Parts: sequence; C-alpha cells; structure tokens
Amino acid sequence: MLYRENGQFKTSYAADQQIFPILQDRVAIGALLAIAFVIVPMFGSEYIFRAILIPFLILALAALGLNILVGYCGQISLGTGAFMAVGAYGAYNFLVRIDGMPLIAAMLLGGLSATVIGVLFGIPSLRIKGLYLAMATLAAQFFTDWAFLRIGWFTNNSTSGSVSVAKLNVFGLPIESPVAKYLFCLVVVCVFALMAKNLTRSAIGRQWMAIRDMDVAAAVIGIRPMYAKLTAFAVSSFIVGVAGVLWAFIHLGAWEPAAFSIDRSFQLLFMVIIGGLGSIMGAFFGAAFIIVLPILLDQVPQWFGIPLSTATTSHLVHMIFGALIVFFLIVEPHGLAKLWSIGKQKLRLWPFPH
Amino acid sequence: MMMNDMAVAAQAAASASGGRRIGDVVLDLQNISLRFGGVKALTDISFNVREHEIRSIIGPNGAGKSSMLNVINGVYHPQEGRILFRGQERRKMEPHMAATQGIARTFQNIALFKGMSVLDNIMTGRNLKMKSNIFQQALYWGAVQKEEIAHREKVEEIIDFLEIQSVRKTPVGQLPYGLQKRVELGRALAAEPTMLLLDEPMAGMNVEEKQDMCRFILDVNDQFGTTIVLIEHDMGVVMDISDRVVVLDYGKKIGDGAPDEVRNNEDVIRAYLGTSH
Amino acid sequence: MGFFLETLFGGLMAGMLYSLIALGFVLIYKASGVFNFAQGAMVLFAALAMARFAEWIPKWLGFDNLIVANLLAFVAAMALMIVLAWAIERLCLSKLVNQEGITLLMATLGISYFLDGLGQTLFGNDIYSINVGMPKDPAMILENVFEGGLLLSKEDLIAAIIAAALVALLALFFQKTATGRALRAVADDHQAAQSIGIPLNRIWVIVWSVAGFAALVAGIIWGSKLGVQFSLSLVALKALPVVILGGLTSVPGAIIGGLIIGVGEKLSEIYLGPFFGGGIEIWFAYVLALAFLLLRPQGLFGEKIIDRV
Amino acid sequence: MSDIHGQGAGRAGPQGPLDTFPRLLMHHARVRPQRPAMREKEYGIWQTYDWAQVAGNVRAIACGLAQLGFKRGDRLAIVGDNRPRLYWSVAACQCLGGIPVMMYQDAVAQEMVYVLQDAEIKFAVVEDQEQVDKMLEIAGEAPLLEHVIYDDARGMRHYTQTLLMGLDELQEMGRIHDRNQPDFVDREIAKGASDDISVMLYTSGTTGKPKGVCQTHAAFIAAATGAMQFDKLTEQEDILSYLPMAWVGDHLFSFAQAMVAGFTINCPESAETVMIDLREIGPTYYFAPPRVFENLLTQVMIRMEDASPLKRKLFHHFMEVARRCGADILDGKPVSGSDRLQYGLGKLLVYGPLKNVLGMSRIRVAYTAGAAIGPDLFRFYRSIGINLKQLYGQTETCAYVCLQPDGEIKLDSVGKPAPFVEVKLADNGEILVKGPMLLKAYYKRPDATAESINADGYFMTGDAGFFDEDGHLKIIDRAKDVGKLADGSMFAPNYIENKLKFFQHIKEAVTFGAGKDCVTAFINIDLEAVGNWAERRGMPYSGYTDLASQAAVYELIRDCVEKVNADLASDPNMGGSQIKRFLILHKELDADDGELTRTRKVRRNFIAEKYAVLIDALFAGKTSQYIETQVKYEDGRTGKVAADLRIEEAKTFAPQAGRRAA
Repeated sequence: MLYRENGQFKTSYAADQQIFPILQDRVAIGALLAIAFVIVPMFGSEYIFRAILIPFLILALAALGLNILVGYCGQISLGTGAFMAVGAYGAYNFLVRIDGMPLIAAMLLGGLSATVIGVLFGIPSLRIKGLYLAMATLAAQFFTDWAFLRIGWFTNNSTSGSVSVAKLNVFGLPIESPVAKYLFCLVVVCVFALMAKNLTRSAIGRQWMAIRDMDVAAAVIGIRPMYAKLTAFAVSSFIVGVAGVLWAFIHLGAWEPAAFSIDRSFQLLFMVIIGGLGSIMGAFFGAAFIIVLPILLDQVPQWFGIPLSTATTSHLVHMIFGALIVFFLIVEPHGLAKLWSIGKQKLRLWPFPH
Repeated sequence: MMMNDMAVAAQAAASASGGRRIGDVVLDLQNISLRFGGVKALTDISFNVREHEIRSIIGPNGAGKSSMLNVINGVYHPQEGRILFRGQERRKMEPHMAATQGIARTFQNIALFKGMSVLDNIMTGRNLKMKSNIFQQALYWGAVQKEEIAHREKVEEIIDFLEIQSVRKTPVGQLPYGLQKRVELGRALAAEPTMLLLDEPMAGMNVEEKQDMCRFILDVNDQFGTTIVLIEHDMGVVMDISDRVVVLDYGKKIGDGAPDEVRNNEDVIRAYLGTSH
Repeated sequence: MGFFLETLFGGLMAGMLYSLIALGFVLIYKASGVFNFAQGAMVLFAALAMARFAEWIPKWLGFDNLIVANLLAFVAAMALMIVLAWAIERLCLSKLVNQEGITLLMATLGISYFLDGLGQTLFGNDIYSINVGMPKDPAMILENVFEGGLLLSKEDLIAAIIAAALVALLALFFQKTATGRALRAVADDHQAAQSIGIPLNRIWVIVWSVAGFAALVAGIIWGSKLGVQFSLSLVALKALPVVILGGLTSVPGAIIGGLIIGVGEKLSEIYLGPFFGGGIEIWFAYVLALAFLLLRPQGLFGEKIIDRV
Repeated sequence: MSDIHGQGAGRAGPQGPLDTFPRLLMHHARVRPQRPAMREKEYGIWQTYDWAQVAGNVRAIACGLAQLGFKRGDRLAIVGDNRPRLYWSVAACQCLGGIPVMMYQDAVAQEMVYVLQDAEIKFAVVEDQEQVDKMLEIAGEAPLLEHVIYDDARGMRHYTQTLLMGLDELQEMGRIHDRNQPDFVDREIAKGASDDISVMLYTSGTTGKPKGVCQTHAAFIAAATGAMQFDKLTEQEDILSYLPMAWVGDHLFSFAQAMVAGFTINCPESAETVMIDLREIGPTYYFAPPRVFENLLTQVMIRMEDASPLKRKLFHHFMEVARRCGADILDGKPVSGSDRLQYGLGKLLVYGPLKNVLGMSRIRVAYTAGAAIGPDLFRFYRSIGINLKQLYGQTETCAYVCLQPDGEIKLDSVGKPAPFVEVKLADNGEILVKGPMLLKAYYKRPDATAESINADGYFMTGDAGFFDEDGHLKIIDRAKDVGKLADGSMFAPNYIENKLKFFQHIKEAVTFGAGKDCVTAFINIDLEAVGNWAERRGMPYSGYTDLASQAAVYELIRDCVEKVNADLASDPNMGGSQIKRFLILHKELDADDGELTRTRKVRRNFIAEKYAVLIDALFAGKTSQYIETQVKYEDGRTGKVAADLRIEEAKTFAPQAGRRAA
C-alpha cells in the first residue's frame, strides 16, 4: 500500500543487487536508524536502556551469529551460550592480562577466541549431522560451563568463576552511562548486521545455503563441505563471542559462568526459530519477542488487577515459548521474519491479494 | 556490446573445437563394480565417453544408471575397477573434485537449493570461479562487488539461454517441475563444464517441455562442445539425440553402441520386454 | 580395591537409570525418527505428578494409606502421561510428519519448555518428595571377601534392580509382542508400514506412552532419592551421550551405553577428576561420546547410514 | 501545406532544419548525448543506450547496409518485436534515404510473401531465428530478396544460406566503414529531404489486399510535433514500446515522437514480462488500444474477487467514490469538500496502490485509439486519476487527426482536431481531413491514392461522424457500413457492435441488417470472463464451444443485448436498429481463420459469406441451426468444429421520438 515502485527500474547490476533495492525500504531503514541513533538516546529512560534495549541489542547480535550457523548453513547448535562465555572470558583475560588493552581490541580478541573454540567443536560437523552434531555442541556447552567454573586461570583465580570489569572506555569516551552503553552496542550491532548481510549475499553465503538445502548437490557443483561448514562455525561463533563480550562487559558488568548456561543456549535458539531461520531481520524480531514477552506477561495482568507471582509468570513464559516454538515449526518455519516479508509482499501488491 | 557475447563466444568455440566433431576418449570406465553392503549395484561395467559426444545410459528401473553417474562424479566409490579421466587414473575422489575437473551434473530427483532464488541457485554454480575471500565478502567492497557483477552477467546469459527470464527472482520451490529442471541445468551450465551428466532431465515432462529440453541439450552440446552423459527413459529422445548408447540391466552392461545397433540388440529387446517398463 | 568396586557398582547403578531414560529416547527415535529432547521434561513432569497426586489423592478421598496413595497416584500419573502422549502426537508430531530430523528435534525442545512450564504451573515449583518406601540405610556386602566389605546404598540397589527389570521388560516388549514388531516395522520404513496397514498415529501414541512410562519410573526412582525439583529435567541431558554411544536405534546399545557412561563417569571423577580440578562428571560423558562419534558415527550398535542420491 | 510545415517542423539546429528523422537523431546526439534514448530489459537489468550511442549504432548499421549495396530509395523490411536494434535499423535505413517497411512479426510466412513482393524488398532486418525461418521459407516466392539480416544469433550457427548475415557482423563491417569514411553518413543524411518517404506502413484493410501507405518525414514529424505541443511532452518522458512496430500507433509514439521530443523508449524483456516491465518502468506517457485497457481492468476485477471481504468492500466503496467525483477532480471541476476528502483517502488506500501495481503511477498522459473504448472502461481509468484520453487517426494520417484536450474529456467523442489538422464532414457524414500528416501515396497504387484523396486535397477517412455542440468529433461507424433497414431507419453495425463489446462478457459481435427488416447479431463470449462467471456459479464446462451453448450463458448475453437495445431506443438516430435475434457462435473469431484482421477488426463480408447459413437462419426466425466449420490450430493443423446453435430472441423497446441531433 505504501509502495510506489513505478520508475524504480535498475540499469546496473550494482543497483539491482543492493541490500534494499526498493526506495521506500531505504527510506524506512534510514528513518529507523535515525530514531535509534538520535531520538531514542534523547528520550529513553534508564530502565528502558538497562532492561530492554541493551539486552535486546546484544541478544539480537548473538541470535544473528547463531542464525548464520543454524538458519543459513543448517548446522544445529545447542552450545551458543558456551561460545558467548568463551568470548566473554577470552576478552576478560586479554583485558586484565595485557596492560592498556583497548576495549574494542579485547572485544574482537574475545570474538576470535570464540572462533577458535567454535571451529574446534565444529569439526565433528564434517562427519556427523543433525542430532549428532547437536550433541557435539552440547559437549561444548558442558565443557565450558565446567572449565570456567573450575579452571582458575580463566577467571584470574576468582572464586566461583565470578569476575567483573569496570571503567570501560572507547577511544577515551567512557562507556558508563546507560545511553553510552546503548549507543556502543547499537554501533557494534549495526556493523555486524551489515557484515553478516554482506556475507549472506556473497559467494560464501550461497555456499552455506547450498550446504543447508542439499549438501550432496552442493558438493557436486564444487563446494567443499569442510570449508563451508567451518567458515559458518567460525563466523557464527565470532559474532556470538562478541555478543558474549558485550553481554558480560556492557550489560552485566560482573558475571559468573551461569550467565552463559545451557538455558541461554536454548533461549538463543528459540529466538532464531521464532524470529526466522535464515534471516538477518529474524534475529532482531526473535530477540525483541523474547525480551518483550516476559515483560508484557509481568505487566499486563497487573494493569487488569490480576496479580501473578514471579514464578507463575516465568512458568507461563516457558509454556508460551514452548508452544510458540512448536507453532512456528509447524505453521511457519521461517518465523516472524517470514510473516513480515509476507506482510510486505501484501503491501506491495495491495489492494490485490496475490 | 554484451547482448551477443554468448553467441559470439559460442561461435569462437565452435570454430576452435569444430562444434560437434567427436574427439578422443575423455572418460574411460574399466571393470567397475559397486556394492552397498551385500547389494551389488554395478557389476564389472566398462565403457567410455568420447569428447563432444552425447552418450546415453539406458535401462529399466533399478538397472544402476544413477549409480553409474554417481561413480563418475565421485559421490560413490566403486570397490573395483579403474576410472580414467583425460588419461589420468583417479584415486581418492570427492564430488567437489569432479567439479573442479569440469564435470557437472543434474539429479533425477531435482536437487535444487529450495530456499534460494533461481538467480542464486545458478550463481552457486559459479562458486568455483569466484576468488574473493571471506573478509572481502564481509565488506562487499570494490573487488567483491565487481566479481559478483561479472558472474551475474554470465548467469544472466544462461538465464537468457534457457529462457527463464520471467522467473529469475522467484524462489525455486515455487516453480513448476519443468522449470525447476531447467534451472538445475542452468546451475550445472554455470560451472562451464566440459562434461555434463544429466540424470533423467526429461522425466515427468509434457511433450512441449521435452522438446524444449532436447533443444537446450543439443544447443549446449553444439554451441559449447560440452560432452554429455545422459540417462533418459524416453526411447524416442535417446535414439534421436545420442551418438552412442550403453544399456544396463540389473547392474550389468548388456549393450553398447550407436542407437541403431542397440535398438536391434537382442539382449536389450529382451530386457525391455521382460520388464513392465 | 574395595573402593574401586564400590565406585564401579555406584556407576553401574547410575548407569542403569541412564539406560532407562535412554531407552525412552531410543523407543521414540526408532518409531518416529524424533530425537526426543523432551524426555527429561517428561521425567520431571511425571515425577511432579506422582509426588503431588500421592499427596492430594488421600486428601480428596479422605484416607491415609501410603501404599494405596502411591498406587493410585501411579495410576493417575500414568494416565496423565498417556494423555500427554496423545496430545503430543495429535497437536505436534502428526503435523510435522516427513520433516527433517533437526526440525523435529527443535520441536521437542519446544515441548520440553512447555512441559516444564505446565508441570510447575499445575503442580507447583517447590521441592517435593516421593516416598515409595525405599530403604534409606546402606548395606554391607561381601564383608568376607574384602576387608571392610563393600558399602552399598540399598536404595540404589533396589533402584538398579527395578531399572534393570524394566529395561528387560521393554526389550522383550520390543522383540516379542505384536505391537513391538509393528513398532520396528514403522521404524524401518514409515510408508511401507502404513501401506501394510499399521496405523502410524496409534503406534506413535503407544510409543510415547511407553516412553512416558519409562519417564515415570525414572522420575519415581530419582525423585525418591533426590527429591522432585526442576533439576530433575536436567538428568535427561546426561542420558544423551548414552544414546549417542549406544546408537540411536539400538535397545541393547542404550543399555550397554548407559552402563559404560555411568561407570566411566564415576571412575573418571574419582581417578581423573583431581587432575582437572574436579566436577568433570558433567562433561566427561559428552566428550567420551563425542570422541566415539568421530570414530564410529553410527554408535556402538547403530545401523550404518548410507546417503542415497 | 508549407505554412503548416513551418509551424510543425520549423525547428532548426545549427546544422540546418530538423526536417528529417536522421537530422533529428544527430541533433539529439549533439545536444543531449548522455540522455537515455532507449532502454531494453535484457539480462535482468535495463540496458541503457544514450543518444550518442544510438547515433553511433545507427551510423554503423547504415554504413553496413550501404556496403551490402543498399541504395537510396530501396525498401528495407523490418520484422520483429520491439527491439532497440530494429528501431536503429529503421533510422539507419532513413539515413541512407531508404524506406523502412514495417511488417507484423506475428504474421505467418505466407502472409509476408505479399508484402515482400508488393514492396519489392531486397533487404530485410529480422529479429531472430523464427523470423529467419519464415524468410527462408518464402525466399523462393520473393526472388528479389537478397539479404536477410538477423538481430539475435541464437540458434543460427548452422544456417549457411548466403543471404543471411548477423546484425553484429553488419554493424562491425559498418563501423570500420564509418571510421574510414567518417563523412559518408553525414553526406547521405544531407541528401535527404523532408518530403522523402520516411516509412511504409501496410494498412491491414478490412477488404482487399493490404496497401502500403507511404508517409514522408514531414508528415510524421508534423504529427509528432503537434502531439508534443498539444500535451507538452518533454525529453523527460518514458514510454514502453510493446505494440507491434508495424502499427502506425507504435511508429508515431515510439519512433516519431521520441525522435522529435527526445524522450526515452523502453523495450520489454519478452512478451511474458510486459506487465512486470511496465511496473518497473512506470511510463509517464502511455499508449494502448482499448483491448489492453480492457484486459487490465478484467484482471483487476478478477484479482479483487479473491481478496478478503474487508478489502473487497474497501475497494468497491472507494471505486464508488471515484466514479462519483474522480473524473471531475482530474478535470479540475468543482467537487464538494467531503468528496474531495474521501477521494484523498481513496487515493491513499486504493487508487495509488492500484496504479502502482498496474504500472501507471507516473503516467501524465495516456492515449487510446484504434477502436471505440467502452464508457465504463474509460471512466474507470480516469476516475482513479489516470489522464487517459482518446485520439482518432488512421495509418494514412499518421494516427493523427483528433485529440482530446486536457480538461475537455467526453466519453463518446474523440476530441477536437489536432494542431495543423483541418477536419470537415461530407454530405453523407463522412469525415474528411487535410493537413501535413497526410500520406504521400499508396505504394504503386495511384488508383487507390486518387480514390482516397479528393480534388480539394482532403483525405476521405471512410468513417462517418458528426461534431457536437462543443466542436468535438463523434464517430459513428464506417461510412460504407452505415446502411438502412428495409423500413429506412439507420443501421450502423459497428456502433451497435461496440456497444455490445463494452460488456465484459462479450468479446466480439457482428451485426447484420442492411436491407432487412430487423437487426440480428453473432456474439463471441469472452472465455476468460464468462468462464470465471461460470466457475463462480459452479457450472461445469469443457471449453469454449460447450460454454457458449449453455442456456445460462444465453440468459447472460440476452441481458446484455437487451441493455444495448434500451440504450439504442433512447437515441433518436438509432432507435430503429435494435437487435431482434442473436446467437452465440460456436468458435472464437480468429485472425488465423481470416475472420479478423491482424489488428483484430472484424472482416464483415468474409464472415457474412462463411456463415451465410447462420445469417439465413437468423432472419428466417429459426430457433436453431446446425453448422460445421473448419478451424486452424496454432500449430498449423486444421480441424472441424461442429455445433447445433441456438437462436434466441431479445426484447426490443419503443424508440424515443423527439429531438433530432444537430
């Protein structure tokens, strides 16, 4: 309905292959970015930043990373939390052990640590598929849970693996206030989302999807399964690792291994399923959904004067997530992102139904 | 001017290679036997394929035709026998290595990448020719974009060749069967193979679609000089377009030769009358 | 030596329980190709139902007899598990027929979350106890063989015996009964089974019910030992490596795998743990299974997978 | 003529007057070399050629042709879909002083023989293998044909005939020649004169053999200039060229006007993708016969049928609003505030999106011509804010006689005489026109030329019409077709048939009655519309013949016929010619069977002869008649269709007495 595409013809492949080929989409995304970068920092409250926006951005980033592995390359992972933890503890170690280590460098090194571990645990994917691979990633989860709890070296010998960071700054600008934290996360997320999109629309992205959709056919046209799968693991765990750094450094400040437990892994997987497998946008939808639903369940009954205990709310959240997972897998395996694109298609064809 | 690049290239190729002039043996299969556990899929099969020819493999269902193709491009590894490709004996063979040697194929049950568009499916066929690395691709700057565009141009020529312009951005899952078969051929062609293995490219098509597909196969063979190994059930088509035919039955070779010889081979007649084909 | 044997027995007993849960996995996987991640949630759910029914039923009916209460609670909990099996088949699996294994796995993850929430909403989220009269005192055996003898928990022993019996029963059920044969037929080829008149949907309900039964028994044993609480659903995660080790489709594999993991876990904790700082029990099984996986992807007893093109 | 000439094509560039198309082309290449002259959707994007590139390519083709021996005055046949290189070939031919002869690309080989022979064609530029095959098939019958040049080399590898040559090769050859003799083309262009023949277009002719209409540069330039001034066209316009190049409308809009105004021509990727391409380009200037508009509307309605009830309701509500005030708003007439508000809302919710989907968001001016357009159809497009207008013209007048001025749109008129054009009516009502756009002659047919242009220099259009009080021309029918019933009342068959065809369920109609005591009609139902109607009612049918014979369909058509009768009854001139009996034909009238012309006009006499038995039955008052007809299938085979056709009566109304039209 809002689309006016007449005259938006493409006279070059560069124009045809841009990320948002339709003018109205470019305007919309521009407006969204303007709101996120300018309007929100002006009016957002501390609660909004701390409880909603910052966790949303970071989890969206993690889901983005996971989606590359699961949604684009079709390799399942139940150990996302582990890769986040590796990122977080990796960056922590670089930060405390090397004097003057800048935050961004620590963050990227944290991501690289996660990449190494990710590739290591991804190696089994060359021989095993599906359920068996899920096992390998679970092994990563349990192993890192244990390692950060029990191996003192990783946590600078702090008790129970609990560590903290303080006085973060980027290029001399302190990342202390909620707005600063928010903006820092926003920039990181935008940069990674763009790079992820670029990868998925290039040769490597097509290789991932080819492996996902039909691995034998992919091999027959010359795609090396090992390269495709391991790069997916590497890219995915790098992004997830960076998200882990943000989660620990920016969101939590002080944390222990439990922050990256198997529950976190499942939560991220759910985001990807609900948000939409194989879609950059889906990661954001999924994260928003999973952040917002519990808050709504907490608030809405109160507005109607129905008190729900915290426990009941959390059980309800479990049930709703569980039911939604099944629902989406049955009805729309490509999740909210697919619903969004269907809606968009409807708008483009409006008033016609098809 | 790009609109006739392909035609010009084809003409050049033709004058160089002589188009349909059949050349030397490029693929030589000697005494191939393949087993799955206790089941014998292929038994002691030998035949060869000459450059630029259209070589058909026929036989009743379950004769081992698809297994034969899978052996040729390295999906299955025969327990016995030798395979010589361009005079080199193959040792350890993985499917993606066949691709690097210029062997492309299509599948009996369409094996397209369902989640991708026609364009992306065919683009995937060019992956071996794409050289940029993953870091460049993440930035999508300069060289990467140039590379994407250069390959897009090639892919568009294939789309034009196969007359599938109207569906280039459609997800392949939404296409009718006949078009999917065409897209799969397009993906194989995108690799610019010297040898093309086609597994029942016309199965399930109506007469008109078969005619189109025949025309494409002949055009490919003719314009690009591509050697074609073809499995097909439609005897009319096979006899029309093949240079030589090999006949399999229960994993054994029962006939080999020009279409007319094979047509009159008694074993072949028996095999075909003996089954409900 | 005595200490070693004690550890060994402890491991075998824990392994028997793993086997029981693993058997639930294998049953469902064989019959429907679903890798049931919700097995753990089912254990929790069944144990919660058992614990609370045993508490509520005497109140509702106004009697006070532990055995009768437990019996009725068992029946009620089993009925609930059958309803659950039916609901899962009807609402979820029947709509995901012919989907890829990964999709089904993720669906069972959803089911698992749902059951966790539902169980705790219905039955509460405190720690509950199940008292089926298991002896709590330890027993000394083989005092005349070793010095000091072997100190074994009677509870563990009984639990292991029950588990072993149940495993044997299920194995028999699978091999000898008509339903069992139908199950195996379904496992081999869905379509073929359907075409010879095996009702797929009913088979699935049966399988899930049997898995529910296994979960209930496991829940009772574990619950009476540790108390019924949320962490129970994590026990199933321990059974995963068992299945991988034994092979997803093999009943004997599940049994032997369970024993190997149970023993390996305990022994490694005692003899290797100190080198790693302890607590390696939680990942040892996984790493063992993983290492094994790379050598023999189909598991100890699983069937070789051939990709047909 | 010279004064008009001065007005029309009086623009002059530094190199002299811009009075031929080659001079115009070189002018654009000088003043706007970087502006896009042509785009073609190919290989997935719009390949763009600016004026400088077009001029360069045209020069190359011209040189190539000259090297092959193409001489001033030679005819060059052009056969194919709208492709840039075919338009270039037209221009190249004009550069050399040759005459491009535009041929319908969907004609079968045998139909082409006539034109090749008649125009004594030695050179042909054709699109692809398909057209080459046709040319080779008839080469024996057209012995003059020396060179066949093909644009698309696909499939041409094994053609060894010496008369074949690829356009690539020709262009390459030409390019070298152009480099060696850079002033060759310019000299040739300088030799051209504005009253040289610039193009030959064959009239399909409802009777007799087609005639080659020779039009001069001056004629087409005058027509294009007039239209440009009339609608204030600029170099910024985009037009989609998808109508046959051999049709005068395409030559005027896609070639002449683009050359005069310097705007951009866009060629679709293929016939199947026209709708997609239209949506992408979103032309600002658009031209289509009523049939195209009608098909679009039918599709809109069918697609809306599948929409959700809420959407459907919204759509119909706002279409009602548009019907009420849309046309007035477009014409700048006063409209109440609430209607204006509602229309604004409708624009946001329905009209805007609808135009977007149809590819018509950017249209400033759209024209339709070639046949009468139904009032409902016409009103629909205007009411949603598309400035659709009608024009009137013939091949002989460069499709340029009358145009509807903005703000003065009447549903049933064709507008006022266009700039430079003089229109008058003969005593019998025949429309006579004079102006710079008239044909120079029919090729090799002085008799026909003399017959069609009277002593005062007026071209006799053969159409009957009259001017209304505002000076707008209304067309009734072909003058020779206007007849009288036995009782002396006027019978204008086309007029009645058009009214019938305005119903979406009726595709074609042929009426009879001259010299008889009543009017009768053959009807062709619209298979798509009626088929859809039947499906919604759950009526099974096996095909056209079956559907056409069903009683419910007869009821449906009878209803349409009776509405037409009521309409006729209210017109004092036409009240006497109401339809008394009709039948629905058992087959669709088809150009392949000779029943329609290639432009889908009914060949009345041919049909009257072929179906004489049916006509007799209609007038004899029978209730049914058996008939067997030969048909030609698309693949060239022939077959028979037989049916027992029902004949039904329709209600007629008492004619309104009273005012006679001026």
